[in-house]
Amino acid sequence: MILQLISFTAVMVLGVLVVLSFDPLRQVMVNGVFGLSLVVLFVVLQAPDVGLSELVVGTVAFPLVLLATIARTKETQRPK
Amino acid sequence: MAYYPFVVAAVLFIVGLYGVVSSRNYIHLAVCLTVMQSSTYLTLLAIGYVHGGTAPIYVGFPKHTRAVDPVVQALTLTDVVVSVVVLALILALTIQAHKRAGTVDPDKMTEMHG
Amino acid sequence: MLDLPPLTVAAPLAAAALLAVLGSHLPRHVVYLVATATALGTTGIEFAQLIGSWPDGIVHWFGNWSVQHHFPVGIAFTVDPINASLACVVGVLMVAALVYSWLAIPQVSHLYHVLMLVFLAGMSGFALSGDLFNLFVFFELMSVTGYGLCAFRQTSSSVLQGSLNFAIVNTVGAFFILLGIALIYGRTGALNLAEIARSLSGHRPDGLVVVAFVFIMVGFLTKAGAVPFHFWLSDAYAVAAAPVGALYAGIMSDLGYHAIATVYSDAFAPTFAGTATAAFRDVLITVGVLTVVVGAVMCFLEADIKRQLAFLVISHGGIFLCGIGLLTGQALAGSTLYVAADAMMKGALFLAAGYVVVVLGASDELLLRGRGRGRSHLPIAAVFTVAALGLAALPGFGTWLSASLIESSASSVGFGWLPPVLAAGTALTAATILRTAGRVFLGWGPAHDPLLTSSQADEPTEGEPSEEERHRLTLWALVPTTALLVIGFGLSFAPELANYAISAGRTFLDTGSYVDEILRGAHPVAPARLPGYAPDAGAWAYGAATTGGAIVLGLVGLYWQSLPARIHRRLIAMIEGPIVFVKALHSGRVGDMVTWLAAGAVALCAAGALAFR
Amino acid sequence: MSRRQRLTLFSVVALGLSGFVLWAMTDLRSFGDYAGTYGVLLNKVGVSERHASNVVGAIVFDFRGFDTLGEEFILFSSVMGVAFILRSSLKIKDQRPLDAVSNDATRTVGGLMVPIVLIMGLWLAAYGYVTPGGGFQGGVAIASAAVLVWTATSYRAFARLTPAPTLDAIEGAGAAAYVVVGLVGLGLDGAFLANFLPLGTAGTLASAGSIGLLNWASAFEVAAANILLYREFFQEYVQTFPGVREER
Repeated sequence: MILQLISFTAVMVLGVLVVLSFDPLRQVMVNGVFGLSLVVLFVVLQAPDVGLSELVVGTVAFPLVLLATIARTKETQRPK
Repeated sequence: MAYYPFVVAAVLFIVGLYGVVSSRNYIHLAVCLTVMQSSTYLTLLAIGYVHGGTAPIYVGFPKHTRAVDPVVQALTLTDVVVSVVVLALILALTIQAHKRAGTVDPDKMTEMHG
Repeated sequence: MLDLPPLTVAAPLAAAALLAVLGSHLPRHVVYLVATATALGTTGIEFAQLIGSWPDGIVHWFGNWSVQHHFPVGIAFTVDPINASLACVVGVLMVAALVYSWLAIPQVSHLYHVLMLVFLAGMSGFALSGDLFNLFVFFELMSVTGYGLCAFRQTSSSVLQGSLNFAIVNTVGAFFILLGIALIYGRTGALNLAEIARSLSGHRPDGLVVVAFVFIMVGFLTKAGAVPFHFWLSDAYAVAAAPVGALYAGIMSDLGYHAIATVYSDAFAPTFAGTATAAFRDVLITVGVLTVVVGAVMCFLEADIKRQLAFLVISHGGIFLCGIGLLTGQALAGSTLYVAADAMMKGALFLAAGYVVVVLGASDELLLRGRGRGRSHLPIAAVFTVAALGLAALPGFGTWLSASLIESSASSVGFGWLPPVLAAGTALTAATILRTAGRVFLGWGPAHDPLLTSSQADEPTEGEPSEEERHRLTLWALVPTTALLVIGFGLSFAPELANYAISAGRTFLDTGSYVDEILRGAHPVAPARLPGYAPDAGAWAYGAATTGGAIVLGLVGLYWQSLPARIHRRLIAMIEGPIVFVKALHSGRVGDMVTWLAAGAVALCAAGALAFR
Repeated sequence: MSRRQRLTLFSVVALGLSGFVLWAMTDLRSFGDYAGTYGVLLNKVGVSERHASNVVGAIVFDFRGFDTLGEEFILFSSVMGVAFILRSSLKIKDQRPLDAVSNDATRTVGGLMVPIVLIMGLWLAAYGYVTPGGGFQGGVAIASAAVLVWTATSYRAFARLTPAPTLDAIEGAGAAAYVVVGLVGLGLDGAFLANFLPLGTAGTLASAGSIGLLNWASAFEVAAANILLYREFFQEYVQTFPGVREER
């Protein structure tokens, strides 16, 4: 019960932090932690399948795609 | 505790929506969409949870163990896939938009209407 | 014999996967051949399925998981004549779009064909599914392929902005659907629509049921482009390439409305029975009328042809929603036929607009003034004008027949004021197209108009077509367009069509027999005989009003500046304020769009709370 | 609307929306008290009728296998869509500074991780209907192994190891295989995706009938789709290095 309470609260707090992180690089990091908190919550809620999905997606797919995009859009752009 | 998980889900939904509405960067906006989406995971899994239930996997358990709802977990799996897909598409569009318009700010890309 | 419903999805998906494997090694024409043949075959299956679905419908349980232990454990496609005919429209438009692409953009990458085929499967599945979560899956499949296809020619930032807005707003809409599904699953423990209906019936709707239904509706209304969920649509459809736009405009939006009808009548109607039904009718018709009016006004004030068409789609979608909202079998039949006939007109116009953009080099009506004169442009001028008349519900033809069904049904449920409003919207939108035709192909009217939103940019919204494309485009490209027009106009000559449709519409709204059919395998009672519908004087008056109104308003749009100064100054003073306001709302910013979406959701929830509490 | 007007309107809307969401959610049964018919029924019959000890796997690939077909194609078409949008037809020149890291320690660790992650992915995919995991999770894990190749060696090694045409073929074949299994079921048993293989003993690999086939089809599809997705984004990333010019 306590475990559930803690993991729900962690997810809520981290989710709010993700939205309020305006710097993209910082947001990727916070989002990674948010993803991990979701994994913990899913395991606590007896959903290991979903937890595994979120784990592989949150630790590899999201950060990779996001970091590549951030790098690509960072350079000061010449107008077309 | 009886409704706390649902409150958490509602908070994530509204906060994510706020992020989408107020965002100044398409990348930030796309991540806010995934926060909104995690609200739907939470709702689904919280609905299907049973106090004291085990995971719906029957290896080494007697068959009569009470288990949590497996259907919502299957739905959430689909949901997770959708989140990756939507993120990738929006980011791909963002990269192209940056190449053409030189900005990733949704409010600055309004040349269509002046 | 094989069951047909799964094939409408499986055939295009299999072909898409095959093209993904082989496509990059094959010559373009072979890729086009495979894609078009698949679309044609799928359309054939869809027509066979439509015939087979009369009058009992077809139920297909995937994996043979039907009702077990008194509960539907699998996913079902529930095909009835109404959704089967929408699937046919999807197929026909896809064939036309692919043939047009073949003639107009033969060098496109094979990814385009793969996406188009998946798009076909997504739309078919979305029309046919009888399972709430499966509907969502097909909604996403349709949306995801749509986002990819939208950014077809990314030569300008407006294309990317339109696509991004499309993707973001629709994704938010999808979350609303998903939350609604989760809520309703939490209540009923079911995803099959009939089982939800059985589980909810007999209980008064409480907060959960109301909010869940509204959230599901919000997502579908967003896809359909109802006011105030429509802001993304005009940006996205205007920048889509012509064949893709023809599909979006022709049928994708309308499928959103159809999904509302399905979810309502298959799952929620029993719990909303009684006074709540009237409230639901009021809500749908209010949204519908708002959509008709805003769409028509914005359409009339637009100078860009593609954006005119986008707003026309919004406005005509409102008519469809009103037809559904009347909640009578006849109005639903009218709506469905209207979608079918109107889809052909809208699809034809999008293809024709694409042709105009390539051949005349711009999409702005004012800029193009008189550029379309001359004998060589006669065919496209004719196609354009005929399509405009079709949209105006020219008496005697397809769109008119379907509109007349809605018109004559409206007064029977106490909405006698509705037909004039719908007629005004129809006339105004058709007038816009006629005005454009007059200005572009005849050089009528002045080259400046302070009322119209005009970018005055020489670059068309969908991006500059290449010189090669311009060179390659021949009159053959008008063949699919013309074929669509012939089908749309000819619908009214199919024998007994209106009567079959009315009968199917009544069955569609009969939730009890639907639940019995799905859950108990009972065959619905076949209608003893067809109703004998014949358009009455009111219908002819409706058609005369819309067609005549369209011509008059079109001329007014062209020549209003030539009116005596006193009159036209007063006219301007009267309408300027509202026009500036409505135009300002369409800011093109995604933050605004999502805010309006959420505001619409709250408004609908509030309406629901008032109605059911 | 100006930004301030938008946020003002949104704050009002958000207040209303949270009210309605909470109104709806408090009509649910309280947390942990769920007894929905569908889930309870499938928990009861899932193992006995499908011989799959992971009921979630049985739902994903059988009871609601048709949803998963849609899901596979959502992934499939998004990869096609991303490629269509990014059009990474450009040739990355043979440039030296394309490697993510040049630290030897990282390379060694990364190199060691590749087989571990790969085996983990295969294991997740193989036992999907017995224990937690399945085609999707396994597929993404296998794709992660390919990413590790990049961190451990070079972009060129990664690109050479994962040639796009082969991946296209695997992705398409995986997606097609799912449809074909469905069609075989339609032909033999009269229903799309109907099981046509013996069910076997629950809890072993040779169990659960055609779930195994669908599981592997989706594992291949997901792995190839993810690698293709990463490739598209990597190619964008690689272009940010100095010395690499855009062709268009």
